Amino acid sequence: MSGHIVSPKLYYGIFAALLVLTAATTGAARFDLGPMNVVIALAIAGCKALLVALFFMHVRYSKPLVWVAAASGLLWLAIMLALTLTDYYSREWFPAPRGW
Amino acid sequence: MSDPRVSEARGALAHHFDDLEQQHDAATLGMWVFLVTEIMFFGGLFLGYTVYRWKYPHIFADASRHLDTTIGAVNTAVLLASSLTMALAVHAAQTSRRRALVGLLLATMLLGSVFLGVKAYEYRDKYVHHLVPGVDFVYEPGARPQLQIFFLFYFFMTGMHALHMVIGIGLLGVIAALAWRGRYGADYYNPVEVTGLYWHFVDIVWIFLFPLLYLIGAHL
Amino acid sequence: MPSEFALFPQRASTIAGSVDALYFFLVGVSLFFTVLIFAMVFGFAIKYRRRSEEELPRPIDGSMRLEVMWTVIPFILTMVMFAWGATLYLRNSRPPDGSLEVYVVGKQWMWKLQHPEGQREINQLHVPVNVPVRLIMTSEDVIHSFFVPAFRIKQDVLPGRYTTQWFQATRPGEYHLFCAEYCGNQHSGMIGTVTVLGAVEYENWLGGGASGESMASTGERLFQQLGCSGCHRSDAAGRGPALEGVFNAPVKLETGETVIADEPYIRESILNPRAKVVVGFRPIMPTFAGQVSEESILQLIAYIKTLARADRSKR
Amino acid sequence: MSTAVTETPAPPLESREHYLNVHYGVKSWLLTTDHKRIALLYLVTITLFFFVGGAFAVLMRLELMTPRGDLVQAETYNKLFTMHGLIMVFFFLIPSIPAVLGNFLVPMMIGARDLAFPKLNLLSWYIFVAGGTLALVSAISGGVDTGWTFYTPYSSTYSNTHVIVMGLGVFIAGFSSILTGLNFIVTIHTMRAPGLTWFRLPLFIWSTYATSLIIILGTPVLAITIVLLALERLLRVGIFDPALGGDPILFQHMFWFYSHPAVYIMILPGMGVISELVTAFSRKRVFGYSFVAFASLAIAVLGFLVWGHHMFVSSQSVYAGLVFSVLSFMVAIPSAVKVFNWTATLYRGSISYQTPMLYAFGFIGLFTLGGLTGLFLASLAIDVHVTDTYFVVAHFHYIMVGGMVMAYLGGIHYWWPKISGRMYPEVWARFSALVIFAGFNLTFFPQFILGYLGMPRRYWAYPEEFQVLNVMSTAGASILGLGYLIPMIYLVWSMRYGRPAPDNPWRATGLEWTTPSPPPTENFDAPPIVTEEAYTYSKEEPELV
Repeated sequence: MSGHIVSPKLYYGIFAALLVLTAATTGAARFDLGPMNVVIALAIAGCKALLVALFFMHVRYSKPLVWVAAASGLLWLAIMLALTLTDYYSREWFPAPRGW
Repeated sequence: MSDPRVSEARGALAHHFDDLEQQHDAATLGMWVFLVTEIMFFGGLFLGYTVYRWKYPHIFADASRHLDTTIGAVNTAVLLASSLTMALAVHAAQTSRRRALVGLLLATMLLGSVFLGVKAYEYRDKYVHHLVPGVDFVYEPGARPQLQIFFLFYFFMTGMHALHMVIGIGLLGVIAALAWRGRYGADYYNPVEVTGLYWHFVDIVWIFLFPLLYLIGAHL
Repeated sequence: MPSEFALFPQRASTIAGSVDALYFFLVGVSLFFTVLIFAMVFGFAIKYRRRSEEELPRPIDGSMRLEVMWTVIPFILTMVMFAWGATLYLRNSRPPDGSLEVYVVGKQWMWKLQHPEGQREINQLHVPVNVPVRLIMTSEDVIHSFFVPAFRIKQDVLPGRYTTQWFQATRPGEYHLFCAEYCGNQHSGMIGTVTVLGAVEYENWLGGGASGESMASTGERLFQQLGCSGCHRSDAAGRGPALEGVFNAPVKLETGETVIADEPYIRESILNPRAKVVVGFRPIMPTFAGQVSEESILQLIAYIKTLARADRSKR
Repeated sequence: MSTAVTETPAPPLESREHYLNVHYGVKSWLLTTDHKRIALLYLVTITLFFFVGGAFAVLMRLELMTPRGDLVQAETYNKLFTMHGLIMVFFFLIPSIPAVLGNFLVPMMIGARDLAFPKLNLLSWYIFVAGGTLALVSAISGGVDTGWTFYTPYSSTYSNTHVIVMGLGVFIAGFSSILTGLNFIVTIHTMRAPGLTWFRLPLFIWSTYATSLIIILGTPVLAITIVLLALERLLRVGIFDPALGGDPILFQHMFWFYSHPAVYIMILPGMGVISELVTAFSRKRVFGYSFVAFASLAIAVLGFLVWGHHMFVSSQSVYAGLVFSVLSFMVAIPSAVKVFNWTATLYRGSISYQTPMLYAFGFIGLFTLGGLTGLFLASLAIDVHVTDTYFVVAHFHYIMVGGMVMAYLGGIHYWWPKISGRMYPEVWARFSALVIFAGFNLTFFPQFILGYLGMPRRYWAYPEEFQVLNVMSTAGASILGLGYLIPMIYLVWSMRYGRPAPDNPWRATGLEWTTPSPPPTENFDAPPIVTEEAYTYSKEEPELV
């Protein structure tokens, strides 16, 4: 069968890393770093998600098609967020600059 | 590779596939495409959350302080543990260890139930403090109506996640029952692996929910 | 209002001409391509019709030259259309300064309009010709849309927000006013007429009409009645911030941000005072939601605008 | 796989076993996992919904003949256009070509025995029927009057009609669409016949694949939006409620994020069918195969970036308007490339005027007009004047009815011999195609003029000066309605009395034509090996243009 067999030791290692990252993000939230709080929280969450996806979900050992599927899901989420926020973000810029 | 007669006996190969590998690839790709739809499904909620957090940053930070961060962190650890047992279960299926497979599946279901139990406790706590929108949402004099929007998203996102957990636990139950009857082995473990993908995805959604809902106000 | 059959809408505002010019350009380009495609399809269909069942034409795989041509040319054409449309849109979205302001409140199935001088109209709008008119619009219930085809203007009217648009009528006459966003049973009944009057007729209409007190004076009366003056005192000794000179001026909030005290800010501070509390003041102002209608909020805003002017003249 | 197959005398239908007579009885239909039978189940269900939606349309056109509303009340008229929109969009246009022609042909065109997940395929039909039943229950018990777009706050707080039941119906039908899309993506990736590389696939497969991508990436967002709307109505809480600080524009963003790509879900399969028809009836390889194929993917991707052009006047910010306007112009380019390539395919071909080709000619003409009027709506200054008027109604009907329904009928006629083993009556078919083309233009072209004149859409009563054009449109609608009835009659008639069809009546290329008509349950006795490019009609050296 094509599924790659991953040694349990690696799973335990990944699990430990995930716990450390959870503790890290909880700890980091204690300090008021202004906008950086969101960036750090999402970065750590991103790392954790990557670890789960690559090793627990065997994306690392799967065919490239699986990579494309996962990446396109995230890309479309980004498209939705980005284009909707262009509306909300630019509402204060009106009225149009005088030059027009 | 195990000889085909064994897997034939298990009726593993569906009639319209040429070989087991094509069937495995189809099952894996099918689940991943389904997970893309789940990404976009939860994505709609994340979009609403992002827009309103961008519009009312301070109100969301105040509201988030009503949530207990340590319970959230413990719950996250419980869910990560269930991901670990799920991954080990897939490994047990790949190496045809039937008893280990069933045990690990039950462990995953148990951890999932613990997670849902903690969530139920948190929901009751919010109910006691009259913070459940639509039921009897009462905000203290100092708070602002937008507080209710935070709790709308809190309940919608964690509620939808919990619903997916319940479905996951049900799925795991079915797989565990079939595994007990020896249905899965090194040659045919697609359903276990596919259920694992689904479970890990639900875990990833929580990995993002925890910081976004619980940790905004922690530093205030 | 033309009751006889027409194939093209009237042009009665400054922007109508330029919008129609772009429209004819687009019609021209579309006509060209439609005729081109129809001619080629029917030409080939007749010239190369099947003579016999056994006929097998030589295959043609394609030609990079042609493909590039009919990708680049449409791209250039569309960018020209975009630029033209966007320039027009941006110029039309900016009301000239000093334009006559009219307050519009959309309510399920009627338009209520208020002139600063105090005239109130239902489904009617009288405006002078050749004077830019800026509409400040809000809705009391669902989303409506203020649409005057003859002026080529349309803008949705949302509950909880002010939306604005402007026009400058060029020809006296009566023109249709429609609600263009579906808003319930009588959506098709929520119509009216915009009457453009010459300068003299407009003055007579202003004088003659039921000109009660101006919006600003009504606003001042409400300011006293509702007890706003109790806290918002001009000598800044009250529990609320002084409102002189506050309109369109930056205001520092307790959360550290500074916002411009424009119409939406004043409306939100009346209906939901704790949303943006001014620095140095306690959030004790009660909400007036339910006690004030959209019209009275507009009147209060008109009054606060006069405070700004008076204050500037004093300094 | 030689193409110049001599006309083998078709063996008598009854004696040979094929997917229709392999077993009989209601159970054999309701529990089938054969993709061809599921396609027929969908065909019947979709035709039912098409005529239900069409009935609403006829009532609306009758009402609009007179300026004052005197056929139905205002509330009823509002329910008519809402139900017409909902039934047609979610229960006819979105499922029709993918679920009927796609289900039937995708496995056969790629040389597979069935789709990747046959049981899921049957489940998707049951989910579709469940959703459709809920929609009909909502219609019968009083209907919905919010417009098919469900704009808040009207749909969430002010409308007292059956919004939640209908929302649930659309929510469930969405999952049927997701399952079909998922099935196609996995099948096309993993179950292609040996030798059938991506660039040897028929273009119908390319466009069905692109459509499935849109279905997978867009439909879930509509699902969550409807859930939020239903919760807002049920619990009286307000995400989109301005009184709470919510924003109704957020609903529009989330709704249109799906609903604009949905219009590409509707038109892309039609384009795939037209690529097949134009190639088969000019008996020539399609012009610029890879460009047409990539145009489908480009439409699928760009289709997700443009939804803001529905909201230019909805108080969306000026700058977002600019961004969406330029992107909306770009999404028109791939469609233009496709139209030019179809036209170029006709050059030096051997073109026959059989019915499917008549529908293809109609499609190319009307889709071109529909696409060009889309440019009017993408340009900001014009859209301010014409949005929410009959100009928009005419634009999307040119694409949906002039484009998609023409392609659907063309596809049904083209593959009818393979589906039913019978030939349709050629004379009646050509006649009805011309009637539909004429009726369509008379119905919808006047609406462009009405639109620029400023007649708003969804109006129960309108000023007198619009009456002449509305009467013309109603006249056209009756001809169009009649035109649609004729194929319904003769296709059903042909199921029993039609001439038995040879295996390859059009002498076209494609694996589906190498199977007998109608094909056996397993489609192919031995899995086919593909050795040539798609659409190789003659062995001559290709001419360089």
